[in-house]
Amino acid sequence: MITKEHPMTPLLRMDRIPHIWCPTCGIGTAVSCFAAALKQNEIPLEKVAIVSGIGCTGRVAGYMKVDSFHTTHGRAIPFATGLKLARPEMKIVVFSGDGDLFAIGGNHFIHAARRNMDLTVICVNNFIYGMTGGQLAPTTPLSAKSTTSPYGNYEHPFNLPHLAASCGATYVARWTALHIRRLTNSMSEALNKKGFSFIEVIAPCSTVYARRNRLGSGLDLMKFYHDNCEIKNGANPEEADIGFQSKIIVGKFVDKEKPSFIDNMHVGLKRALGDKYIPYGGDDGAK
Amino acid sequence: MITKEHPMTPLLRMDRIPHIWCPTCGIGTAVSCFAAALKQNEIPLEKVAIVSGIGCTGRVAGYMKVDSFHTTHGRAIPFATGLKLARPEMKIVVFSGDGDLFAIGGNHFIHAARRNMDLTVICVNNFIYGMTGGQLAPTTPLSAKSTTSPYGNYEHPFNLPHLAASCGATYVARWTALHIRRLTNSMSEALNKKGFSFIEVIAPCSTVYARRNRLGSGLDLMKFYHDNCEIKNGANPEEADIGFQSKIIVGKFVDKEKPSFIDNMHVGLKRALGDKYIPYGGDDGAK
Amino acid sequence: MKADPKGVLTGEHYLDGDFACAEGALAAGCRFFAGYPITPSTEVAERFSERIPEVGGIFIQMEDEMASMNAILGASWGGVKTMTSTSGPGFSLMMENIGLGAMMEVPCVVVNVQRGGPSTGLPTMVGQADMMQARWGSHGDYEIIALSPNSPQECFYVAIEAFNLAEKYRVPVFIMMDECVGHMTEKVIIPPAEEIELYPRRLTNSPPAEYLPYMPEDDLVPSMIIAGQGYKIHTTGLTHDERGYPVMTAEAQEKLVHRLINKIRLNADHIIHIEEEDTEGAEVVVVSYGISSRVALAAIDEARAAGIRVGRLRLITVWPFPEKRIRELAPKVKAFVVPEINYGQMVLEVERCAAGQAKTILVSHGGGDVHNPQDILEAIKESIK
Amino acid sequence: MKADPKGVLTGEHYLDGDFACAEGALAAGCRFFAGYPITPSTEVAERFSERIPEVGGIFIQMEDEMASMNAILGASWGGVKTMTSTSGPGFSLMMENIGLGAMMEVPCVVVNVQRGGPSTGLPTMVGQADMMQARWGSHGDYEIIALSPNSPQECFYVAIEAFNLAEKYRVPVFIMMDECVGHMTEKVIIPPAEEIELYPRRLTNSPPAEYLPYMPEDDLVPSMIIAGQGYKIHTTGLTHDERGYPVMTAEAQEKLVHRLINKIRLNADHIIHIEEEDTEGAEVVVVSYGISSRVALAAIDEARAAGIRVGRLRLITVWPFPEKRIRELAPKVKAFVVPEINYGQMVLEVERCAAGQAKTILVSHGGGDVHNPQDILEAIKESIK
Amino acid sequence: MEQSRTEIKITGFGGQGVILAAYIIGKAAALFDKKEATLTQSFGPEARGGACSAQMVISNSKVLYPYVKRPQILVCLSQEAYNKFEPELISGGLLIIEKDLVKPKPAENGIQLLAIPATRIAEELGRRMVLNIVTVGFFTAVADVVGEEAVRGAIKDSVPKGTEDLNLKAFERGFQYGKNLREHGE
Amino acid sequence: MEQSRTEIKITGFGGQGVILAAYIIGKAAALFDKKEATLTQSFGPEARGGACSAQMVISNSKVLYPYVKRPQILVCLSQEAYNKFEPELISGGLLIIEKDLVKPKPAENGIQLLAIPATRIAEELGRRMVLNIVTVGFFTAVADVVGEEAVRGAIKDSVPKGTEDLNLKAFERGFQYGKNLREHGE
Amino acid sequence: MKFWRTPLDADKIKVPHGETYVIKERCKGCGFCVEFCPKRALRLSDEFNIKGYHPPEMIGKDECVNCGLCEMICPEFAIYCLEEEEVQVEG
Amino acid sequence: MKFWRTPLDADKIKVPHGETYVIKERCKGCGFCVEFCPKRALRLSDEFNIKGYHPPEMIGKDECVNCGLCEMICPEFAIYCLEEEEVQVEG
Ligand SMILES: Cc1ncc(C[n+]2csc(CCOP(=O)(O)OP(=O)(O)O)c2C)c(N)n1
Ligand SMILES: Cc1ncc(C[n+]2csc(CCOP(=O)(O)OP(=O)(O)O)c2C)c(N)n1
Ligand code: SF4
Ligand code: SF4
Ligand code: SF4
Ligand code: SF4
Ligand code: SF4
Ligand code: SF4
Ligand SMILES: [Mg+2]
Ligand SMILES: [Mg+2]
Repeated sequence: MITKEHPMTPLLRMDRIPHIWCPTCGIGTAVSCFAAALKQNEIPLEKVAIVSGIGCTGRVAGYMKVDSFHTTHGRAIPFATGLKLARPEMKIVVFSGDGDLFAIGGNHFIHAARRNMDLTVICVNNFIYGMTGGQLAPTTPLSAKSTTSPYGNYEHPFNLPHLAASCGATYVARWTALHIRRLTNSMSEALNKKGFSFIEVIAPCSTVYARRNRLGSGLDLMKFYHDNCEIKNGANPEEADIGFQSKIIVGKFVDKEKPSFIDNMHVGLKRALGDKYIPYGGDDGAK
Repeated sequence: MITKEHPMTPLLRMDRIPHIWCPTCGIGTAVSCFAAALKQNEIPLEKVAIVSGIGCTGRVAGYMKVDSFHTTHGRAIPFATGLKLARPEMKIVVFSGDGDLFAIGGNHFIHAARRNMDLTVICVNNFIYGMTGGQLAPTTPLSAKSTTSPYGNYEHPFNLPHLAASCGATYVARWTALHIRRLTNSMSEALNKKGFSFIEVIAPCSTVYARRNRLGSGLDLMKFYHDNCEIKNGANPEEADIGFQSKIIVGKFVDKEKPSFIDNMHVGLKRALGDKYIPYGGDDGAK
Repeated sequence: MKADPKGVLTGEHYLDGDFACAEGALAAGCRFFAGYPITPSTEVAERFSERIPEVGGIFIQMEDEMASMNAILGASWGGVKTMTSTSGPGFSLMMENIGLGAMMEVPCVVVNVQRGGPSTGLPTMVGQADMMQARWGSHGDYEIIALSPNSPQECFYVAIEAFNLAEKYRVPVFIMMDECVGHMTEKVIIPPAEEIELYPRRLTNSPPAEYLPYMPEDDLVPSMIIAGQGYKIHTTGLTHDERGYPVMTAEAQEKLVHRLINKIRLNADHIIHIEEEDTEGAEVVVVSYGISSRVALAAIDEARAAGIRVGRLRLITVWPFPEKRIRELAPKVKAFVVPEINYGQMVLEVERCAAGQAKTILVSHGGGDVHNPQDILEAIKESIK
Repeated sequence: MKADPKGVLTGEHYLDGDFACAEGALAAGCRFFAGYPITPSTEVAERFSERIPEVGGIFIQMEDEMASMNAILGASWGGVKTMTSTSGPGFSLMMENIGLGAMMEVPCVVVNVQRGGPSTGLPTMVGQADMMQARWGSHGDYEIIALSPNSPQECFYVAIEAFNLAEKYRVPVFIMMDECVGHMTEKVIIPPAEEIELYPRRLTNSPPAEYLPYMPEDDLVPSMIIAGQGYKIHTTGLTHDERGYPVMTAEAQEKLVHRLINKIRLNADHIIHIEEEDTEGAEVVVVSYGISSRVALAAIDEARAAGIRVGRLRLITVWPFPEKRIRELAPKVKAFVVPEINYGQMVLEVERCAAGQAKTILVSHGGGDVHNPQDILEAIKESIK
Repeated sequence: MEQSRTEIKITGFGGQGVILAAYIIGKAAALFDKKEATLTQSFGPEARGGACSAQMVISNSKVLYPYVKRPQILVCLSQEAYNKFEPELISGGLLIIEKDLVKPKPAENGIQLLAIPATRIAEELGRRMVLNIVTVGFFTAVADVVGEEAVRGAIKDSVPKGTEDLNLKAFERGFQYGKNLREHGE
Repeated sequence: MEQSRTEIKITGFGGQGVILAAYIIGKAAALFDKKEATLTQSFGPEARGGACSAQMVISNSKVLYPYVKRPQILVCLSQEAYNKFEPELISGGLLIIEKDLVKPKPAENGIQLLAIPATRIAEELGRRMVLNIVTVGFFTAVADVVGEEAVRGAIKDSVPKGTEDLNLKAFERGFQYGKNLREHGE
Repeated sequence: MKFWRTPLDADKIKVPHGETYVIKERCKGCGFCVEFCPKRALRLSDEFNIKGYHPPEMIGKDECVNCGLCEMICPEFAIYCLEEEEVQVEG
Repeated sequence: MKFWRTPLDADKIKVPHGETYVIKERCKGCGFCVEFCPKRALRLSDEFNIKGYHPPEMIGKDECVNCGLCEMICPEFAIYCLEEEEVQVEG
């Protein structure tokens, strides 16, 4: 049946597929939705960049056929910030894992959100550190097991949408890897939003999270999402806490207007300096 | 008139007074209130420790006559976390500046709050980096000047109580250096609270913040607080944003019960391991 | 003082180096571990998290490596023996606060299981290229102690040695493992607790009123207290006097920092632990550490079989560097051969101490694998030409 | 190519070293600065924040030093010349991502204005104890370039040189200032733009389909692209092949990392910039850098007056170390005298390269002040005994 | 110098329990047979879905060089692993394959090829997961490097509590299969 | 070798504008008088409320050693600064003090003591803040190290836009005070 | 809540018809496509691919409505669908 | 909102009487105590301390109600008050 090309061929580095992700891992699905969102928007691919940190999800940068930067653990957001400020005409998307963005990278997340930095951040939350073999993440639900919480987690996890919203993010949504259309739509909306947009994608980690917690395969987790997600667009993200195998509230929680960092910068400097203000050209090419 | 001893003599390292803070700086007042709260509670001073980071406020550790640790910039909270876990019978208080706790130290703050780590964190928010001479802080209000925002700040600042609450802090209050009694009470309450408590103390930085923004002296800022603070206990911290010389909402915003890190740890391990669980004794003395 | 049997898993085990290192720490009385996962050191943390609730201690996974390092400093002041473990990227992030540990003189142990670098490099494969970083990675002048085991069994013992040195000299001690040793499983014999000698914390005998936290004893190391005992000390990363109070002068700096350096340099003979074999009368001495020291053995055997008088000097202590010994040997040998899984690090020290009196030959490997013993053999042969 | 006059403040100024360094960067075409304040480097950032909106560039104060370092890497990929500035504690925090810069081969400049250390140390006072850290502070093997100016005027020029080297070798370049030079105000003459020669970014000529991001040119440095131009590159801190794709093998490691090292080592003669005076025929050569090189001059003058033949070798490039030149001089002189504001760092390199053929004498100062020239003079006198 | 060094490589794909199999053999040799046994594993993020391998050196004296570049005994539990590692086997070596999962090319260089349907046997036991222990049994019977009792002891010591019986049963099935094969040929 | 090196220290407490005073003198010497002038400052967190000082070396050739340990000219604008720095002054040196804020001990070692009520004069001008510029004027008149015009130029270049006139006026008042003192004595 | 079974965005007027293509060697047999195809148009085949997984196959030609779900949900980029023709249905 | 002028916790029944003590050399003349004393019992004196600041002094002996505000608000730990005797007042 392998007759035609996969329609995502222009968006993916097919020379690197098969990717490294395990069978029934959900990261690939999130990538697939993202590719669909790019297509939907007809964004010129040379004007998109992906920045990832380290982790299973961090490998996303390696598979998208756009300028793609696989940075260090936790540092995708500041790297992306520099890139965005240098190339403001580009859409800069940070695609990384929950540990990367919210454990070691938590500070950069809250500051980028606070600044309303012109970035889209997509977090694949699998409730665990996949890449390093299943340690406790700041998203691991209470009582869930990991290799560093072998007797069950006793740390309260973050509620990521709530955190993002409290720092001022102007677009905040959560979906699971099952909500492919809604997720794709959210990704589209985020890509078209000025300022800081954040999407949490809850996705199965079959190999380390599901296995250690005896939850079956990634498919079982997808079925679980199917039965246990409640869509509540516009809900107060405060209500969106996640327990171990409990109901998951998904939806678009925040979508508001607020001047972005770049807008604010130009307006502020223009106001203060008038004609003396020379906005960054971006076309110097380090010449 | 210097007849008797200052009543705070047992609480302060009087051999180091005069302290380094500038005339009309508000940090000393916050210290004074904290000393009063300790007295009020009759907490044995050998069971209290102060941990500070680097900054003008960071120097607080150097003036309190308790075990006191002047760590590195931004790292007071994890240092305090280690100390608390090793000495659970002590009250560990982190006392530091807005830049220290929320710029470089932001990640530790959100994680300690998330874990509901048994710490009291007191932040003197002077809207600026005092120690290094007045650079932009993540709390600097929009349009305020600093040496690194010479044309006016164009970054949205944090709303600290909102951030703390969204991460799960169980006690959150904001006062100014003028609200000495309420501040002292909040400090008392925080000291007696299990889990993570957070108090923001808005205080004048005369030398760099007030001067550069032509706001007069610290006394003028105290008068400004007097005229422009609104006490709203129980308010949703979301509403507590701060603009440049605009109204400041103060009050106790959060005071709730939730198992603390240490409680959760013991309960969780006991549940899993039964009699095999040997809780940390804390009296090993590295022997 | 003897080890507390609670932490000692006496018996024969089949363990990898990471696990053995964690067992060594538990045997040494370590009761607090704060860390952040990173390949290939994660197993140290995992072992600890699994074992500690039954031993009476604390494990906490922190949000990052800065936090881990600070948590062990804080906990150490709380009177408990502490450890963290990491690998290159995390080791880099710890550097600032390793300096704080050096400045505040906090006993603690940091395990670095080296992988291929720089940057993310080869996360699951072997490297030995953080050796100079261990000595120089934090800003400012200071001295630390670093040890390098070459088998799981030695990981166990070196962990104990590390804690003893940390307590004795009040300094962060590094266990510079490499991925090969860390992920290598071999027989590990854990002795009974009463056979494990520990150096207890140097707690002061002075009452609070007389105690000066940074007044050194004869060996230049000050005695310590435990927070909460009423000493009400102050300690800071700023330059400070004997009271621990900040003093911003060149004189205070010279007094403090020179002491911090001298407490290691002047005690180097007591600290340094090397293994020597046939160095007397050798024409060439192979200087090596970690997994390279095992791989080198194969080459040395062959060289000896070929009639070359090869000596062997193995660095178990890598820092402080056994400068004196190299200087003694240099005039007596033709060459030092130094195999390292890097592009030349400890070899620089060998070369410096050889001071032109013996050739110094690096056998370099970029990482991701250990040396082919043949390459070391070639270098030995070459060196005596 | 010539400097863009927009950034060049041609004329005579009275500036401190930090300000002069910022002006040098602007003259060199730096149009992006991300930083985090820290004494004594903050003035570099402050100057930039004030000047840049009228020059057409971006200033951003980041939340910490990890962020600053990454922001300049990201921005550099965006095609702009970038810089950050910091001091010891921040430099330590940048180390991990300096390694990323080395691995991804990102042109960028990092200013470290050295203060007294370790740890928080003496924040407002001079030190020179981060010199070895500059070379070895990040995990894994790599090479960088580091320069050390000794006056505000030279801060200006060294900043330009740093950018040129960063672009030419695609490597992070460090400006290792010290607090004394950074906070010292002197006359600084800024030449007209057309007198400032700049090395442009090595942009590829290949079309996207043919371009391999990590295929080196003859000098071992690959050409670069600007994000957004349709090259759709991938770059990573993992060990990678010419396409920039991760390859987890010892072979890929050897190929990549050895090249990263050799692009500096094999081009060292082109990179190294030293100042020599009267080294030919000297009986003793003073090797120094930064403020110590000025303080030493006073001592050298006096020693010469006393009839000693003193040569002077000043390191403007401190890394790569001018190994060859020291080796050449060693057999001809009795001694090298090395004054440093630390307990012995660059002197180790001098000693190594002297290889026992000349004495090497450290004149150490712990920091918080510069040397008393008398101490250097004594050492010079002692050295020829 | 190392005496009687035996180099073994056990390979397959992630999830087959290759590492545990090697661990048990090593433990048997080290703790029960009182030999030296050094186990290393090459794994990596790139190997998540792909081939993985464990390397084992068993010797009567201290093992110096820890890796196995040219195994004397190679176990391949997947085709991909076979394709990748078969060329490393020394001439005259022993090659053990999973009968249903690996299609070998004709054996050359005096290589002895033995096959076991470990997955099938494990499935018969009701737990596909124990295919690695079946293989260990087979290995024990045919390879002559670890003692039968030693391996039983190591299994009891190494598998999760409550699964000892199942695993020992798996071992016996593999062991018998190997013994039969040895005695009677295929 | 340095020629005709003059070492100056200007001291006071934070907020008196000591550094700016020294900066103006240095700039005058460096840019207008075309000498070499090296300014360093010792400041620190410990000094927030306390004494602060600026060190200035003026020379006809390149300044090598940048600090001033034994000034030839010492300016003290506060008692604390006087107490701390006076002992550093070389014998035969020039000591300038703020008349109302510093109570000097009797001058010894041939030290020449000159006093100016800089704060009072500045207050008369309506801006206490310009006491530093008054002092600069006085210094220029009595110390003979920088040219009068050079300093005027440096002031115009260095003070905030819009305050040039006030500052120049402050300079003149200080300068006249110094000239009178020099010509007529106290 | 079985929202994929009755696609919310199914148009009332016409249902397109599609055909799926499987790149067999890529498939890791996760079963997402099979489980969540709103038309139950797929099943795992008996065939093994090189990695030992059973890639999916179509059950019948007419079931597929070219909704694209299998294409988007597949984490391996191993399946895609193309429009064949459109079919009118009642809402 | 002038809440310090009318102390919210002023008791209706009795008002204690206090006396303040100033450690003059410590005072940096910020004026907090003077400005916010609910009884306006303090003023800055004419006297200079060693640092050149005017430390506060009491205006009259009877004004102070020993409320402790000056003690707590003083950032220099330079002023404190002690109870003298208690005075009955109307609520
Ligand atoms: C500084 C540093 N610390 C730790 C690591 C090790 N590490 C790599 S990925 C990772 C966690 C990944 O978790 P997450 O971001 O949730 O990604 P996932 O693999 O789950 O997609 C860790 C701890 C590292 N690479 N660098
Ligand atoms: C790693 C590191 N980066 C930067 C600094 C410099 N630094 C010291 S204090 C400070 C900011 C202090 O601001 P804040 O915490 O608000 O305290 P304040 O002085 O305002 O009380 C900074 C940036 C440092 N000491 N260490
Ligand atoms: S380990 Fe988990 S997150 Fe990582 S690829 Fe496998 S299933 Fe996905
Ligand atoms: S600089 Fe500001 S915060 Fe620091 S002591 Fe002075 S007034 Fe207080
Ligand atoms: S396109 Fe839709 S209907 Fe067709 S097979 Fe795929 S999921 Fe089923
Ligand atoms: S979703 Fe993809 S990988 Fe999963 S079974 Fe279907 S085709 Fe195979
Ligand atoms: S105690 Fe109260 S009433 Fe008395 S002087 Fe102080 S502030 Fe005023
Ligand atoms: S509050 Fe303290 S420092 Fe301020 S004026 Fe009163 S006594 Fe002086
Ligand atoms: Mg994850
Ligand atoms: Mg502040």
